Amino acid sequence: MMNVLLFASLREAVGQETLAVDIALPCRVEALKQHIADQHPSIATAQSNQALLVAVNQMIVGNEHQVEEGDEVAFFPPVTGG
Amino acid sequence: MMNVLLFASLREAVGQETLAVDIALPCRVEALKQHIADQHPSIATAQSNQALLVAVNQMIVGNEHQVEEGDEVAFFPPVTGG
Amino acid sequence: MANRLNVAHHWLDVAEQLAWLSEDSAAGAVVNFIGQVRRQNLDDDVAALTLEHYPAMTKHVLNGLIEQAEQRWPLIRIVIHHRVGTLRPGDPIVFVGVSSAHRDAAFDAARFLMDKLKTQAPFWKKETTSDGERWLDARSCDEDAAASWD
Amino acid sequence: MANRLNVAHHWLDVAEQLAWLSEDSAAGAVVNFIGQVRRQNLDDDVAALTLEHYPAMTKHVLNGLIEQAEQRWPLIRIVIHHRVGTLRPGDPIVFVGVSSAHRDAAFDAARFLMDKLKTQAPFWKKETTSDGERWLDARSCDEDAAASWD
Repeated sequence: MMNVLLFASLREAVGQETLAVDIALPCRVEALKQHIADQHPSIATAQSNQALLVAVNQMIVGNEHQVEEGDEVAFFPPVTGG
Repeated sequence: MMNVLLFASLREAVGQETLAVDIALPCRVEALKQHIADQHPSIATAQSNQALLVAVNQMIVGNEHQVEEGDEVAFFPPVTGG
Repeated sequence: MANRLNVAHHWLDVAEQLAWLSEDSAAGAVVNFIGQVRRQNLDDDVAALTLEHYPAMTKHVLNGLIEQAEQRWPLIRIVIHHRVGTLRPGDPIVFVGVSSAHRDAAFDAARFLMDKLKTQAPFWKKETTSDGERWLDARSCDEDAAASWD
Repeated sequence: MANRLNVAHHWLDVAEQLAWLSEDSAAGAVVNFIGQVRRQNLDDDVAALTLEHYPAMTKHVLNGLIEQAEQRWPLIRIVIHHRVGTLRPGDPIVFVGVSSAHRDAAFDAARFLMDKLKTQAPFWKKETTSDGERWLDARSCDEDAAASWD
């Protein structure tokens, strides 16, 4: 089990700040995205629109990145600050 | 007769704020420069160092520009504001 | 190099920041940027703008951008102040200020910090208009501006 | 478009200028530049810097630059304030501020105005150091920066 933090429109679309995910670790970011998208259509939509970013330990990472036990993982849309 | 305004290092080198120049108008800027350089070595030096700018009626002009009766003419070194 | 980095609900005393940026004896140039809430966006009147962020990550990213700027240009001081929470039209959102000996480095670094902040720092804007609320989309021109530094 | 242009012995209230630049409802970005007297130049301690100008021409040139900037970018407000007379190390010399809807135009225009002012506006600097007085030379990098906009 691991937790994924959600922000902004993704948090609102899913209706939760944190998703508890039942997936075996370590796993690739791509597998984690797919796993969550299967259960949450809004994540699937964001992903297909290339509007889903993933940060592991506060750094944006690509699909190949390996998620380890104890990592802080967050899903969010493209950023719009400044 | 016409007057040429001098600024900054040229004013100090010549020792005057204004030069009275006895030249027939209209004349080209190049001729005016040569005329003044013949009498003031510091103007000749600035000219040979490409460190002499000429403004006619508050606009920097090139050697081909024609100076007319009543024009305001100024000689000065490259600018260093800001 | 010294820097000030803040993410906060409040705005800051801009004159005090400018004084701090310029007080080093080697500083010849100070460039600063202020971004503020426009009164109109996409042809709608904006009633409010709410900024959310990912606190643990925000400072991490902004500190990384400050380090990159320091490595690229001979800078003296940097200030980044970004607001979060609910703001009104005309309210300032972000202050980025840089001092350097000469203007080229100060201009480049201030623009670099803004371009990168726009695409890398985890802030999100939600606009309230008479039509309701909407999350703002990222602009592709911001991606292009950020990529121009790579 | 509105603008403020001043050449004067005194400095200005920077916070007031920033407030004026940002008060238009369409303004989303304000960029400003401050140039100041460095304490050291060419390895000598600077005791004073005296700025001379050609008054009849200065405003003419600066107004022309403001017009060019307006034609090139969608600007909202512009401030140019340049000091003349004798200044001390750390004293501000020039303030250039620009507001626009978006940051790209504001950054470009502020830098354009500074680059062109440096090579076209008739100001001259004379530095006083322990070695005496010297007129500063124009820098070729300033010529290059100005030419990059043509």
